[in-house]
Amino acid sequence: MIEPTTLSERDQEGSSGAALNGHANGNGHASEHAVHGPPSNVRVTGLAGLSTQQLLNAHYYLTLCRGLEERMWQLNRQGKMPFVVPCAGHEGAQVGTAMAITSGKDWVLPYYRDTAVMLTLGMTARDVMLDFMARADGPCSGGRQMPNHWSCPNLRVVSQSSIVGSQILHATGVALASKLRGEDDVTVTYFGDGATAGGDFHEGLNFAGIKKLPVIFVCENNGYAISETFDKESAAKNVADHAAANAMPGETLDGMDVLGVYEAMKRAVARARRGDGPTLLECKVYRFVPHTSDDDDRVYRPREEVERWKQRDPILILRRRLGEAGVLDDALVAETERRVRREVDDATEFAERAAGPDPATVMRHVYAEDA
Amino acid sequence: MIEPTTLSERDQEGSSGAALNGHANGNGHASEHAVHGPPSNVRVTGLAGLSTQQLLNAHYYLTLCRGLEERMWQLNRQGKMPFVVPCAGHEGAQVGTAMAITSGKDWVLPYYRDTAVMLTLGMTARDVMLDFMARADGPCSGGRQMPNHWSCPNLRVVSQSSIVGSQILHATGVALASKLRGEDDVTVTYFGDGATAGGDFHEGLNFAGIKKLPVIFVCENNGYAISETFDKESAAKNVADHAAANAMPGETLDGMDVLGVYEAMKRAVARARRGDGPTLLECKVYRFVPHTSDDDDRVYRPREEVERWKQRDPILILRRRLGEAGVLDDALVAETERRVRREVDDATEFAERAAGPDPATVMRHVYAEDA
Amino acid sequence: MPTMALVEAVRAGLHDEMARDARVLVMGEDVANKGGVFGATKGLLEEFGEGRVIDMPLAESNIVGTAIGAAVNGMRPVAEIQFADFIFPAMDQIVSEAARIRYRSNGAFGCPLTIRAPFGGGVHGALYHSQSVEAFFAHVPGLKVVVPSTPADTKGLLTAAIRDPDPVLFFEHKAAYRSIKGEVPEGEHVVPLGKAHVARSGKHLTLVTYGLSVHHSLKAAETVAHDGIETEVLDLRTLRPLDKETVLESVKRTNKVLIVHEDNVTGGIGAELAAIVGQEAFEYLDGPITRLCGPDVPAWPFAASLEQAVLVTPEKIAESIRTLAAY
Amino acid sequence: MPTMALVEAVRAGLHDEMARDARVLVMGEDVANKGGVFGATKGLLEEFGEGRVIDMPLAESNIVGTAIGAAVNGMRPVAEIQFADFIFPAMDQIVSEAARIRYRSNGAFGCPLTIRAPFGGGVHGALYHSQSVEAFFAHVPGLKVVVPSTPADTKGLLTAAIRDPDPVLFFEHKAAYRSIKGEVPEGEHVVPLGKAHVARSGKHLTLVTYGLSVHHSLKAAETVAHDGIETEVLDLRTLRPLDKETVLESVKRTNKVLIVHEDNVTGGIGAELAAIVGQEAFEYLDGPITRLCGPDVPAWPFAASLEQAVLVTPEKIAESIRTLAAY
Ligand SMILES: Cc1ncc(C[n+]2csc(CCOP(=O)(O)OP(=O)(O)O)c2C)c(N)n1
Ligand SMILES: Cc1ncc(C[n+]2csc(CCOP(=O)(O)OP(=O)(O)O)c2C)c(N)n1
Ligand SMILES: [Mg+2]
Ligand SMILES: [Mg+2]
Repeated sequence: MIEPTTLSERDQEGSSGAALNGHANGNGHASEHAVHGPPSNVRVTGLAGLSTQQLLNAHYYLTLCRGLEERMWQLNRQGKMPFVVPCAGHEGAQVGTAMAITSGKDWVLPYYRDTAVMLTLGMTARDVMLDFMARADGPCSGGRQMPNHWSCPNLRVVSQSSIVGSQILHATGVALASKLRGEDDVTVTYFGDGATAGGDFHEGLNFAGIKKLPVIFVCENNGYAISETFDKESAAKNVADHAAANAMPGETLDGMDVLGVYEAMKRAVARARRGDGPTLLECKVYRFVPHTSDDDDRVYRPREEVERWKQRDPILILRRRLGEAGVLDDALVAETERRVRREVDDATEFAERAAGPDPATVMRHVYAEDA
Repeated sequence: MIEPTTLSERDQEGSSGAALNGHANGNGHASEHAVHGPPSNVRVTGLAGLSTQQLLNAHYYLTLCRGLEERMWQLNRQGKMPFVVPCAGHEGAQVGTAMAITSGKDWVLPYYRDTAVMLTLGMTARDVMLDFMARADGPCSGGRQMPNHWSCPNLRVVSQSSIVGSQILHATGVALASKLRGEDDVTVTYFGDGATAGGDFHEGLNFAGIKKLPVIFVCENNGYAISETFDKESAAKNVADHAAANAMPGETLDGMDVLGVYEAMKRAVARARRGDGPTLLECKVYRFVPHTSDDDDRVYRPREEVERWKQRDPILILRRRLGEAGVLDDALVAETERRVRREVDDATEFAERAAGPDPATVMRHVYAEDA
Repeated sequence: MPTMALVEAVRAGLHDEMARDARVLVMGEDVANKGGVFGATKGLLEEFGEGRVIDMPLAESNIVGTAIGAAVNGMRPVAEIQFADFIFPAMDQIVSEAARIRYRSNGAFGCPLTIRAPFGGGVHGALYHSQSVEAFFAHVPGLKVVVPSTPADTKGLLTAAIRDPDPVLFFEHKAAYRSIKGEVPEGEHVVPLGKAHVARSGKHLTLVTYGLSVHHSLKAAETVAHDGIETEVLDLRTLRPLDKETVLESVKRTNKVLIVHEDNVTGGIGAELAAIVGQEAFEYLDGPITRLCGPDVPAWPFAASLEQAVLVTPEKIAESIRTLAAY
Repeated sequence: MPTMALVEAVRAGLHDEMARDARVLVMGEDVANKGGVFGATKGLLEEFGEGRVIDMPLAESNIVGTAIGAAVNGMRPVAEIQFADFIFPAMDQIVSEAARIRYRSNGAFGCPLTIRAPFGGGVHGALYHSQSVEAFFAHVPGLKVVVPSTPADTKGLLTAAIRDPDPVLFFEHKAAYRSIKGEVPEGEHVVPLGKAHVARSGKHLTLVTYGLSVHHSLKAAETVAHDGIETEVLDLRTLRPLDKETVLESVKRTNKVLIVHEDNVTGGIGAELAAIVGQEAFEYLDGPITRLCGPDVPAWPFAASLEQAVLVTPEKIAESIRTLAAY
């Protein structure tokens, strides 16, 4: 398993997480397929102050996530696995935010859409596939939970349920504990726009605002909660409108722009780490495919709308920007895609060979087991 | 029992509730002790456009509520009744808002503090005392609930639990039903500042905003939830700050000024009745006495603070304003107080003579009884 | 009589009551445009309009709380909780509010509200799309709890629930939605709440169950019949109020009782049934009061191997019948 | 050994664990400045500061959800729900989250969280300050549920609960807070979870109960002892996991069981106890499994006349003992 990584580590002046200076190519089997390119340590002007290597890593994670997901759909259509929770369309917001935190130091409470968050934090393709296939060695639950119910103690990713929005309160609690101990880690929680209709959203923001907790609330607003449009879920025009009454800054971001998201998140992380309190970030994104493999989105949204949004695919946008800046060219893109294909193949084979959980273990871990 | 009454009926241009044109002196035993004063139908300039009679009625309800409450404390100290839920300090906000709605037509979901709301709507002193003493004929619950858990079908006051904030969602549901049927009644719900920390507050405001429901959210912000100051309950500076993100107007009012509250409420009622949707009104008030007879407020707030607020007693403020306007003089005040004393005496004797609930009825009304 | 899958019977029940009574509303997540994640409300929006088929925000407390308010103000709301697993955010509104409005107002207010939710495992739903939650609500005075097992009962009981003056929780086993088909009487069809159904007669022992387990139990009864064991299978249909007369009458005749449910054993419906039998049919018992229920784990895991390990199957039921019959 | 009222034992237990372990936090409504509405946290703010004694906003889901997060991040929170009646807004966080973090993460995460709440009737608390809510949680795998009856047990069990690696619901009968006094061992005192206590030995029948009802039952046992009826009174102390060994051992000896609790009868703890006895001690039973519990109304009404009608009193218990003994 890849060690906790961060793309932005070296940018964080005064970050105490400097020991965790791995990056995606630094550890694990991913390094075997290192991408060739321009010198990696040069910061590229106008591109969020990120180094070439960091920019290429961002591109890699976006590409990897999309590649993994395509494979999942394939396996699902082949009847091999019953359930896919897609991420496509959200990767920009996810990679952009996750790049700005220190993996293994900062706490993360993601939701089911957050495959690209997990990859950026350092979960490998193999890990993701193990959980997707409900294998005994799947790090998140060993086959107990549906895919995409993230959990990784070594990455400080807290186990998630399927209850929309419930993790928001856990995030405030995690942040409270860190703050009480005087530690400078921050806590990030992710959720969809639908989650903002629920009471836990309000209670969590309110408490974080009262206590000035070092927590960042990231809403991935894709305009739908399954079939319901945002205006059926929320009286607010923007999710970020809820920030003001909860004593925190709020920003509505173009979630398709990974670099813009990264910059806003960096500010929020710095603010939280300084002890100045919480931030609410809203990333406007779009879900390119149905809610899950059980859903048929043709019933509730027009194809044209989907196609229009696909023009704003975060991968396309990033490639264009990196291309214009001379960081990425067609050859590098092709190389990245080959690398992703190899890793996805490897992960699929690895997971297919792995054992499922032993039915004899089904009663374990209801309570702590005696030492 | 006094019929549903409204003080402001005649002011509501186009109100369909014109049939309900009683006022406090118009029905029931209260009329025996009618207050003498200037001509009752003259609207007094600068005083919220209310007529003399309406202004005197407001004064009467404030005085009655305070008088009833003083008696309750007496009975409690004598060991006659175990539990008092005070209203003192909130009467201005309560009478001001309740005057602006049409009793028996508009729906009301109050909370336990709202004795003056209930009196203004037409609940009599006798009724209040019956419930206070847990008598079988108490209109709210026949002795099943604690005092101040209001319920009066003929006044369209919906039965309340002790669960802080839960009535906010019922209010949206009541308003939804009225709106679906195309009726023009409005729904008003009352709650404290502590209730704004809970999820039901957010869910209710959000839904009302989405559906533009004819509902008015009245928060009586007394700065405390039992011992906790408002800044421990809420990240928002003002409760009304939550209005914007829920697509409704919000106003923070001086809740000690019955006439100012009345005017704001009248606007909100008109807006809701027109079909323009919900409003959030925050009335800044103060609780002059402990939370309930079980509480000792000396533990958590300084006496000077209480005394400072008592200078702003809504009764004093109203008396001063009506005095300056020539509507009220010392003789009339004394007369009103005598009347209140008589009514409170009568209510106390009446309730003391009334029977308690028959233990044989304890299993009734768990489910509907067959016709 | 048309043959329907169980989920179609839900839809038919909703449809007919909406057509009959303008006070009936359907409210829930994805119930309008999408017609429900299982299609239980498909077509209702088109026929009855968005005033009566309401897509609600993702907030279960609001769904139930708003439905309570609408019920108090003259409507007959049918609230859908998308999966029974998501009912807990609405627990307070159900237990503290809906269940008590009548009692606390001394009979002045009522709450004619139906709350529907798909429940149960066996569809790879994992911990949060597999739960049985009926026992939580069967404990609560003021509520009624219904679990239909056949399409005909589904329509008939749902109709009765919607017409009932009190709050009814109506749980539909999601694995039965398409797998269980049956004839449904045309036109008005009402099955009264609170009456159990003798799904199979027998004299050697009484098997008490409900929901999808009725079908598993009937299969098991068929299997053991080949060995001469005659099992009486009771389908409770309503869990609160429990039809204890039918249960006791049967147990007093067969002298043995096996209780079967999918919900985890501790504190499930089986506990209450066992207590009633142990108190009121004590003198008639010729064998231990036996429960065959889900194990005490938090709902069912995702992996097929794990899920199979916890489900109460016809095979496990047949084995329990044999053991008890041989006692 | 000092003599304490039950509520003082709560405070002593909290105090000593906070002094011993810096990870222990107290969080709830009015717990800091006011020291709790029953005084259970009085003095803790002064001694441990506002970082560890936290006045929480009026939002129970947030209290529990935040405590869960803090527990995951290395703390040992003790959350107070001001009255057990107000626990339902937190139901989802307790049942869906706290109870399952360990199971769903395959053992990777735990949730060492204690949730305290005063419960029970008899203090004119009416419908929303009188409830017994233990049965809801005793049904849930992953939770533990404790109800102490004496000051010594209160301190000892609370200490065990706080040190437990899993979520524990700790319900304190509010009518016992001041009325029940007793000696409490000085210094560290731990009573292990999951072990029932034989509060009185007897051979004619086994009375199983918990909480304040233990005291009512002991009074009743004393009364009937004058008539030569020797009642064994078991104080369960922990409702989940249930100490069924102690219950079964006793019932197998006395051959009769009377279950007593204040919570409403249907689906209460008594149902599970009856089921266990009816299955596992069936052959030893010489009389019906008998329950004497609160009636099926939504908690207790306010008026003294009504409240008295529903409470399980020593007199009613004595009568039930006599009836069962005579069987
Ligand atoms: C409390 C709860 N209610 C309902 C559901 C069913 N459900 C799962 S995802 C979902 C929509 C969530 O929408 P959103 O928060 O916008 O996230 P998105 O899926 O769009 O990323 C719903 C209704 C649930 N999981 N939890
Ligand atoms: C859900 C819930 N939690 C806790 C309580 C206990 N409680 C009763 S009143 C109260 C304070 C309410 O404060 P606020 O809403 O400001 O109203 P106020 O009493 O100040 O008028 C609390 C904590 C309750 N009744 N319901
Ligand atoms: Mg969404
Ligand atoms: Mg207040």
